[in-house]
Amino acid sequence: MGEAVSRPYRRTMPATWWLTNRAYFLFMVRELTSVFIAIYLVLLLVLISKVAAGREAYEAYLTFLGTPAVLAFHVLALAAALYHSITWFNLAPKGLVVRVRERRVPDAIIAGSNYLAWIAVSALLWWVVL
Amino acid sequence: MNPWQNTNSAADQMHEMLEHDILVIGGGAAGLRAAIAAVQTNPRLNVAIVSKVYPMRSHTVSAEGGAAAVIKSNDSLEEHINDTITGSDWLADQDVVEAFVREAPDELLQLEHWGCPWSREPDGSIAVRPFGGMTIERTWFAADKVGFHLLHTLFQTSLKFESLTRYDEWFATKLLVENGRCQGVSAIELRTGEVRLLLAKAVILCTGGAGRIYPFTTNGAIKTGDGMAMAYRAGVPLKDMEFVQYHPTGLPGTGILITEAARGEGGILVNKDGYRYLQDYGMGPPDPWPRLRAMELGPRDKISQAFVHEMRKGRTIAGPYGDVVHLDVRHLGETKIDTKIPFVRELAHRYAGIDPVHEPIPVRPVVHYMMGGVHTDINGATPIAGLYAAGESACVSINGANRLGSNSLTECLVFGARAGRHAAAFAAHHRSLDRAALAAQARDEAKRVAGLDGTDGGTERIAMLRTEMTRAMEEGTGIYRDEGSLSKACDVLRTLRDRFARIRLDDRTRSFNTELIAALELECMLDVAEAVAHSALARTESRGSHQRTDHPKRDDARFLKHTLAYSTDGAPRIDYLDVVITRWPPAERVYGR
Amino acid sequence: MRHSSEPIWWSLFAAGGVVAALVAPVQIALTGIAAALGWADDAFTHARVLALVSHPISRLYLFVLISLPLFHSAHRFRFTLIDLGLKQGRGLVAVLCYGAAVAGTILAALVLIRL
Amino acid sequence: MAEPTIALEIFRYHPEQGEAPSFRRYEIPYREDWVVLDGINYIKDQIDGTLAYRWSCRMGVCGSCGMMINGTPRLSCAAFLREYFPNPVRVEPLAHFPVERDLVIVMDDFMHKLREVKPWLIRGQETPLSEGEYRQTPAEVDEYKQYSMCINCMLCYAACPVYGLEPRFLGPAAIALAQRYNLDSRDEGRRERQEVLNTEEGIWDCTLVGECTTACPVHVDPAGSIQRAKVTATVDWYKDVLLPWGKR
Ligand SMILES: Cc1cc2nc3c(=O)[nH]c(=O)nc-3n(C[C@H](O)[C@H](O)[C@H](O)COP(=O)(O)OP(=O)(O)OC[C@H]3O[C@@H](n4cnc5c(N)ncnc54)[C@H](O)[C@@H]3O)c2cc1C
Ligand code: SF4
Ligand code: F3S
Ligand code: FES
Repeated sequence: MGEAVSRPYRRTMPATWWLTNRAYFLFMVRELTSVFIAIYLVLLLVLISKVAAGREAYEAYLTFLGTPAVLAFHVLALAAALYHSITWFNLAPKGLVVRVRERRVPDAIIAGSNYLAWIAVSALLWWVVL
Repeated sequence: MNPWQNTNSAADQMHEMLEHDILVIGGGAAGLRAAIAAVQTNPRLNVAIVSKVYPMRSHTVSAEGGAAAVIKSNDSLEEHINDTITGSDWLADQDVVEAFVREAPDELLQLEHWGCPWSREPDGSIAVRPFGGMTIERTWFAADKVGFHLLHTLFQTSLKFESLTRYDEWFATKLLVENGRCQGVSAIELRTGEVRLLLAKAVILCTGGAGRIYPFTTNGAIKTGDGMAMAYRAGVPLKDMEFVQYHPTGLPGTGILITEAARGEGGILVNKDGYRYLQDYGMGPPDPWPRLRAMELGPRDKISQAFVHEMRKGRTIAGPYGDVVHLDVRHLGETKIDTKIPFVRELAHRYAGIDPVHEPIPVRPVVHYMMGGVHTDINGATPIAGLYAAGESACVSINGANRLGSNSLTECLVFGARAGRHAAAFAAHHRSLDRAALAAQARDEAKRVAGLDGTDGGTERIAMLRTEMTRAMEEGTGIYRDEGSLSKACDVLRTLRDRFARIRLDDRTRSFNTELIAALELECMLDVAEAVAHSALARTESRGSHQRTDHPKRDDARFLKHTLAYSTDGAPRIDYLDVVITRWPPAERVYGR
Repeated sequence: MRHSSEPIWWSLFAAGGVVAALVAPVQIALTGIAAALGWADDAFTHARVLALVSHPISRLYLFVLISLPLFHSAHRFRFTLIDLGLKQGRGLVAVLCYGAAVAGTILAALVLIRL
Repeated sequence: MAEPTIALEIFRYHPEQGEAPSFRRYEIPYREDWVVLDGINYIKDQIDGTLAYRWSCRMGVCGSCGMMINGTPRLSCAAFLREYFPNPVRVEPLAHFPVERDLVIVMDDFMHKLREVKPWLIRGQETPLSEGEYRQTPAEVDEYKQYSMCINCMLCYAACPVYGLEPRFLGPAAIALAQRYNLDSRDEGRRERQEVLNTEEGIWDCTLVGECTTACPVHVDPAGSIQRAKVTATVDWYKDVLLPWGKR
């Protein structure tokens, strides 16, 4: 004995780390919203190509969109997209520092204006399309 | 099995000697400033900092209120000198105070140039705030986390010097003096538990104060007077140790400090009747606005003493941790509290459960600062060649019998830098080292440390001894003392020292053995405590923070002198040294006018 | 100065994130739910949709809507894989993810131009 | 007898005893106003002197007493027992760092990274002290003040899964400190620090989990600092590419 010892113990993160606490889990959900959005974008691109391909193709595709599985996907995708929007707007002030007359604009105001823009854009699109 | 018993292996480790030109022991404000000054004086010197905690953990970090230096045009060096000397009750060396005040502004400016986030005036110049015992606002601040910002600025700046080495979490145990010169230290590397030999041409002690010899203190766990004890054992006297500062406003229970800046910004102290009692102790008039050098902006010794009188009159407020008075800042309003003293609000909220915006803060006097320390001259040099000291561990003598708030951070910088420069010059001219003899000393020290664990039948638990020591200090050497209380404290300390020889540790291992460190710290504290008690016993007068009920008057004829306590095998030997008086002859200390 | 290519990908990710946050929910509600369920039938007749989509502004809008969020998704997915422990093939993961987004962008351009 | 108690379950690891770590349970008196650190000190003094941990100021400013308390990185001097009572409290060393012993982690990595980001004022030209202070308005101080509050407690590192997965990641506090100087009006070293920040292991590994900011006891908001650094690096990049000849 008598020899000096320093033998640090190293811990590793399990692949399931994101299940170990709520915040990590919500983070993972946030990141995975991107998968739903990507799939949706592909479906949208197909929709546009079907519009180009003609009425029949378009209508057949609408029927496909109406099948329960695809509908269910879109409902989930909508939830994911909403989650994305909310987390995104809440985090947006982080990278952004806005100053008015030497005073930093509070994060809540920046986030708030994002929400307003969101509502306006959504309403506009809804009105244009429908 | 006891790993320490194998002395051969302890000897083997000594083969590796670590050698530097200058060793700075301590990584607080004083240590970092000294190290930077040394490398800047001579970039070819190889400088190392040894610290028992990572530098940014040093207790400088907890200083809240500010650092004093003359910068504004309404101020003058003369006034700062005057305030400091009056505050010291004429026990400061006046040549030292002059040097201190003269060099202070450049030191704080240097910090500014290194990035310290000092609070500013709207025009971008440095802002200053009033502080106790100062005639004019001259305390620089960075909100109320001044020590924190100062320490981190110094530490981060120190990172840019390539020739600076650091030994973080190395605990120095002994100064190695050979041939009349200090040539290094032995230190325990906490991670491995090895006792290592560090050689140097000059050593600067910057190990901070020793508030932990008392039970109720603003000081962190690491303030155990190690450097004072090391110097003391090496033969350097400890100077003016009887002067222990009580800060008037600590949170009951924890002893967490509510900075004097709270009063500087306008906070008031009231007793149980809501009465500003300081006016009864010659510190009035009780203006509704903060008046400099009066009432709540008086010096700490007087305000703490007034508390004791109020308590005796039954006018304080009983609480679970003893009596308190109220520090009221409500009238400052939420905005001012949040910009000037946000940390006060946070601490009061977290540790006292009250919001100072709406309620007064319960406070009581708490041990805060050691005016005394390792005896040095104006350059930080101790009587041992090659050994320097600075910061709270040293006593260069600017604080005398009572330190003014915000002078000590500045002191760390001014005298840290001075010690660094002088050590650099010394190291350049004394290059030889007595390696063999030093190695032998370090071997002995390793054996001594190894013998501490009590495997040979020890029974005493260190926590117990520590509690008894702090109790003895509180009871015997508090705000008011007398011969009876002091002699009793001296006796108790002596028996504790004997009992220390029979301690027993639970931890017999080496890697990060914090129990062993605690034992070594306790041993240091016992030395320091004895120096305090004996110095206080011998000083039969009252001056500044040293108030003897049996000798209530200041006695310049006999005691316009520094106390020097020398370590002996028995009780400390007490000697005296004249105070340097240049242009400011002793006078009455007047506040409130 | 050494250039990391991350700023390109990150700026596309961030821009895509904004676009997705602003319009993905309403888009999904429109095409994935309203159109699929046949609400407001006259709004989704082939003729009207074709007219609506062919307008130059719509084409540009759709291009932005599809391309940028694809980069957004690619970036997030890339890091999700890394976060899940796929550290070895970092380079390959990046190529595949951004490759898919680039491919999607080109396809979208082709479809929209030919419309 | 009626005195209430609370259990602390403490992670124990000792390199010399070579065993795998284990938890030890200690029953201690429960006091309303005790923080977890007080409980641990009680154990050290009264029950088991072999427990190793770091602490000093016990007022939340020295940054040495960070621990995982019931799985969350906290300063043990600022976490009150009453937040957990009557349930037991589980105390572990800060996550993601190697453990030297018991609750003591190895912090070499952080110390190294701190230095990497050059956390000191960089100036092209040093102005002599005789010219006085560099002027800085309160608004200019505000610009970086928040990031200067970091006490190096490393709770943010223990909170960040990205650091747990990729130890080379520069990590929240180091980046926040780089930003602290980058945003200081007296500093001219941003481009130099960018060499370290604008790398994969620099700011780009961060996926904005945001837990660093949640964990930070002094509200530094490292997540925000990293986001701002990303924006700046991106703007720099486009400037460099689009105006390679221009003034950078
Ligand atoms: C709560 C509080 C508030 C204060 N507020 C103010 C204020 O507003 N203004 C003001 O002017 N002053 C203030 N003070 C006083 C001032 O902060 C201190 O006097 C000063 O910081 C001391 O600095 P230092 O460098 O001497 O020691 P420290 O900062 O205590 O550093 C000591 C260093 O020595 C090292 N060390 C100690 N022993 C050993 C050993 N055996 N081996 C190796 N290393 C060792 C430690 O690791 C540490 O790095 C305050 C003090 C306290 C406690
Ligand atoms: S950023 Fe906050 S959590 Fe991270 S080290 Fe600094 S103070 Fe601690
Ligand atoms: S938790 Fe980690 S991933 Fe980024 S935002 Fe904070 S550093
Ligand atoms: S002990 Fe200093 S931060 Fe907790």
